Amino acid sequence: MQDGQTTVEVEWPDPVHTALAPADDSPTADRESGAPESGQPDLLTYIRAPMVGTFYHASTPDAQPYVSVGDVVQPGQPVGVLEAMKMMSAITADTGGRVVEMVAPNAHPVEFDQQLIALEPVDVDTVDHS
Amino acid sequence: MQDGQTTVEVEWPDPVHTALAPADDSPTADRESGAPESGQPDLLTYIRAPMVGTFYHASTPDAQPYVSVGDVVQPGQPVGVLEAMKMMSAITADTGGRVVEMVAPNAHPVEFDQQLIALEPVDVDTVDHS
Amino acid sequence: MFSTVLVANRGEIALRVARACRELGIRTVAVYSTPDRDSAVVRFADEAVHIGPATAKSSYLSVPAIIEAALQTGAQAVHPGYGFLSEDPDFAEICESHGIVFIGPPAHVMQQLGDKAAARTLMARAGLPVLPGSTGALVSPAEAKELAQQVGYPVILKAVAGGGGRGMAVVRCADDIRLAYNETRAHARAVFGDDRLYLERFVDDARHIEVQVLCDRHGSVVHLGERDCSVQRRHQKLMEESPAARLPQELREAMWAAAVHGASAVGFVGAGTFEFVVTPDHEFYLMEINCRLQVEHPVTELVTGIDIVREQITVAAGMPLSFRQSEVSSRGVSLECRVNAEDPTRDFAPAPGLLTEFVPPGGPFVRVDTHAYPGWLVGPDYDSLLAKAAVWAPDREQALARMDRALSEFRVDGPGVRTTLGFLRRTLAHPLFQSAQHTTGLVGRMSTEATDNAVEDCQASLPPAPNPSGDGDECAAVD
Amino acid sequence: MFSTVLVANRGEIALRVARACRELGIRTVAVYSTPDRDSAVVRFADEAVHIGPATAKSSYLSVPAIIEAALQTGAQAVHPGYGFLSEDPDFAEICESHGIVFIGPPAHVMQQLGDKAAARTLMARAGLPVLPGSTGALVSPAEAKELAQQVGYPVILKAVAGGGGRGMAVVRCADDIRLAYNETRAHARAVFGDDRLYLERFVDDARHIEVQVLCDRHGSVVHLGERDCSVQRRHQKLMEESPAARLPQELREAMWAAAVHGASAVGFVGAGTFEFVVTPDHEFYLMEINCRLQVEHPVTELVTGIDIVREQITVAAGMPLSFRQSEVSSRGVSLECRVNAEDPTRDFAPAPGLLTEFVPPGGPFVRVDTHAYPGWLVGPDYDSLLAKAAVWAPDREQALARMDRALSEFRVDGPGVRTTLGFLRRTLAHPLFQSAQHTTGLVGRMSTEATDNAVEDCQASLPPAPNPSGDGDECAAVD
Repeated sequence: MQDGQTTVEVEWPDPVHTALAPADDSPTADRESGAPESGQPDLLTYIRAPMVGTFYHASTPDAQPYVSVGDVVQPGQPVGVLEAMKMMSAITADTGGRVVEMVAPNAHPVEFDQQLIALEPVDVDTVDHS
Repeated sequence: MQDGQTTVEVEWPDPVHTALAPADDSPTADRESGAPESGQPDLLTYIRAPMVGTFYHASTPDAQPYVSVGDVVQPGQPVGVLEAMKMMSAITADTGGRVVEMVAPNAHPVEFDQQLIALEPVDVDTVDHS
Repeated sequence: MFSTVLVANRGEIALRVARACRELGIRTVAVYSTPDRDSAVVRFADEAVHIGPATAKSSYLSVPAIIEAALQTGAQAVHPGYGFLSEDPDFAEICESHGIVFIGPPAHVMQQLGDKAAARTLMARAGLPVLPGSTGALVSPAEAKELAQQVGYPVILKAVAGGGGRGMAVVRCADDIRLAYNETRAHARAVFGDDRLYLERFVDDARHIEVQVLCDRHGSVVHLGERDCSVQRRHQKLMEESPAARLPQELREAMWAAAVHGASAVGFVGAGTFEFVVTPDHEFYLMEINCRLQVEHPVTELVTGIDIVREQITVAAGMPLSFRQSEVSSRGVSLECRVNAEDPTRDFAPAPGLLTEFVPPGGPFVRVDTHAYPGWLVGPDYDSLLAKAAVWAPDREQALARMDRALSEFRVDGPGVRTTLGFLRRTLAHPLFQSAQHTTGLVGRMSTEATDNAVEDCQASLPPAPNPSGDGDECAAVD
Repeated sequence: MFSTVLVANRGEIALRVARACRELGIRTVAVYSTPDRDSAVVRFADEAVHIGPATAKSSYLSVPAIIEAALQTGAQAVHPGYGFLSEDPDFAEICESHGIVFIGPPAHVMQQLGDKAAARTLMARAGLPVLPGSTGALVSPAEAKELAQQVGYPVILKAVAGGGGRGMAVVRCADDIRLAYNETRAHARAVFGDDRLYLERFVDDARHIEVQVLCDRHGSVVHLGERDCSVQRRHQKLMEESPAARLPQELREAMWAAAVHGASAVGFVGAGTFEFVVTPDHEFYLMEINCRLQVEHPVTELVTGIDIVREQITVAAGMPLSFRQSEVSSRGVSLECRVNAEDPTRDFAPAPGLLTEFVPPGGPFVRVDTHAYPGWLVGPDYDSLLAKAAVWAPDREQALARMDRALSEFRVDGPGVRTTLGFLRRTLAHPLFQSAQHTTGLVGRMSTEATDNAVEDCQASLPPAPNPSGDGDECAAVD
């Protein structure tokens, strides 16, 4: 989202910080979605929201999250669900990689094209082992 | 003067052309005054109009012009008169030089800062002989 | 009153609505597609939500995206602007079912009036004059042909789900009706997802005059006078004025009364427009009713002083109209020109691009509604409306002179960008427009004159192009 | 009607006048000084003449330069705008002697009213209320002191040749009068080339209300209602509105009548303004009469629909006014804000520079008069007025909300450029302004409040700054 008066720049994700900091009320509200990241843009790829909705890490409140930081995902693998107007749709990874950050917290509203999950490339070996 | 819609660029003065072409009705009307000339700007200097008025090459209609093309003028020398509200004021050269063009025709209206007379630098010898 | 309103539109109208919200002290949420991320309304609004990609179907026409954006931002109401979802009864219903107020007429009213064939019949039953034609959707080319024979040529075929000047064809003789029927049906299916057609008598040399109505939920139904929108290119309005010039007062009042009566009959709420065709012998017939804000609403605002968008919002919040019919008075003359990013020399093809220069006109009695600014990229994804320039003056002659002055100072430039500014000035200067004797045929006539002049300029001996506004049983379908 | 008019001014007012000319079909000649060569009016006008360097004395104040430019371009009339030569009777006479019509009152009327002390006496004789004070120019500090004793403190010393809020000083006790007299005299000599002063009673917590008049050469003298210009910083107007809020109708009408009577008495022709001070107990007194278009004329235009500049031009051409007094009606409320290139945090010091961004407000009922555009260099040579933003609304509350909306979307940026936009919005939001209970002391009070708030914000224990709008025989000269 953009505030009419100010635009808050997205900072380069810091896995340590992300891992330690508890999710606050609306950490994604100030993130600008869609803009290409500056600096080292080839290091991370992002799974993005295909539409406006609420992003869930798991299929139900009690279920395990689809993926967590450190997991390696394959192209086409479900990584979360997006709810819009009570309809749930699966979010799948376009490309494979290792999850370095759940950028959008669980059960929080997201915009179109907003970054949901950050992936880093993994060795061919690692990808192939599955 | 400037036309509200178009601005006519001043062309680099061409002594031959100037010498041959008779002055038409309002050759200065389309000249933009004041803008520095592009290309070889150090070759010519211009005596400019100190205010809006009518520029005369001579003190009376029957008198000889103060200066003509080819004349060498000295700093402070009268080179024409400007009439504004029936008041005549002398136009004098700020710097010396040889007259290469009477840019503003006789008895024609001129704007502030409009080019009146083009001068080219002359050898020290020539200047000193007077 | 609402504390937050979401504006489900883009361009100048989104900004127009957001301005009204701010003046009412309402927090405003803009929604935007990817190419609109730097749009004027995104800059203006208190909050903005990215709802989808350029494709309108996935952004400005995406009901789930807009509903979600409204729920996320706590919007209590949605203003749909014009176009996009503004006359979609399903969207209105879905808003209501999510506890969001749709700023517009009730869904069932939009449903009734959205079917143009049914609306025609409904309004005819209410006593409004309609042109001879269909009582419902046509079922076959044969039926169309038979009906056309009854009502007499020329006739016009229109999409039942149409509007805004799209999905219609004039037919001038029986031989052409089958082809026109099939083509228009295919067009209607493609554009509106509904291939039903209806037919009515077509009037050549007519004027397009519409009446603005505003209705609240407390039984108040008022009109704000009429607008003349006869300057059109292929059924698209280019210039609009209020009041309509050279119109007998009785006719004017009869049209106002018809609009008020029709709005009352259907239980209208909010802002609506009754579009009429006025014949050369001063008969008027209802064409259609629009359940939304019109592009050209500013001309009515300038002569009445009434902020139509403000009234839409307060009415939707359950408040009564801020004025009574007796308090409405029209002062002077207002005129609006639509400045489009189009190339008039290439049949008004869109000519978008980056605006390197954009200096709108200003000064006395000039109003500009625009989302453009220097550095704005006019994209190819949406309509080509760049700005609406409107003027007010005590009389029509001064209004025309003022508009010409305003257009003369409007500076728009950018690589590849062309505008209708010059074309609009030529239209303003046309003797038929100057004397208010123009009809919807004016722009076609101007094209012919331009061709004639070009021929003359070239000193060529080609015959002049035929005049397309000729009447009689001339056999040429005009889209 | 004139076929060519020369506009002897610069900035927004030159453009304003040129717009009126174009709407009348008059060819327009702009004049410009060197730094104004790319100004808006030069771009707009049909022709432009370079009349001199930046120094106003050699350009916009140079009578020979302007007369020559008019003669060269075949201008039949000169419109002087405001400021510069607009109230110079010598210039008006020289125009006439060259066969050029001066668009303004006759030279002898400007002569009479330009001497503010003599005008005071003249108008008092005509029956207009004036504050107790001088009947002519003061001859010495001693006379000033004696007269001040008679009329009672506080008093205000003013330059006889002054106007526009310059060359005046309020004196609150006898001890200060000699110093104030000498300082004001020196200032008047420097600014107006005329060191004569006069004195009158000064009213604290007063309102500044002025009446617009228009007179033709056929005996018609009409008023266009009043403007409240009480929001001032050091006697410079910042915001103006029409009609004046919270003013008893009898008082309003008495002021209108006084202005019409005064204009008739002096044989006024053209547009003029009668400036009055209105005391807290609703007495009114004439301060001065301006023989020119006012900066704030748009607010009157917006409520009356009358184009004052157009009337100035047609009156100068010998035509009667286009309306009668009975046809003048004021509708709704209009408000204007002056957006200056100044830094309110540095005591409104000029903050000029290159405009890298300039997007004026638009949309419903907003009028902007500006010569600025993206890329325009706001220079240090002339006044800091960047734009006048005016709005219209049916009532004052809506007008204030609309103005705040308009200012909120006004984007001005550039290296070193600061504007009064934020300050104007704070003024709009002030409870005294919101409730129309403000006087000319409002801006001073706001400064004090800002100081107080700053103190509070810092949690410091300093005593609050003294309130400069205190009354009584407080011994502090306020300029």
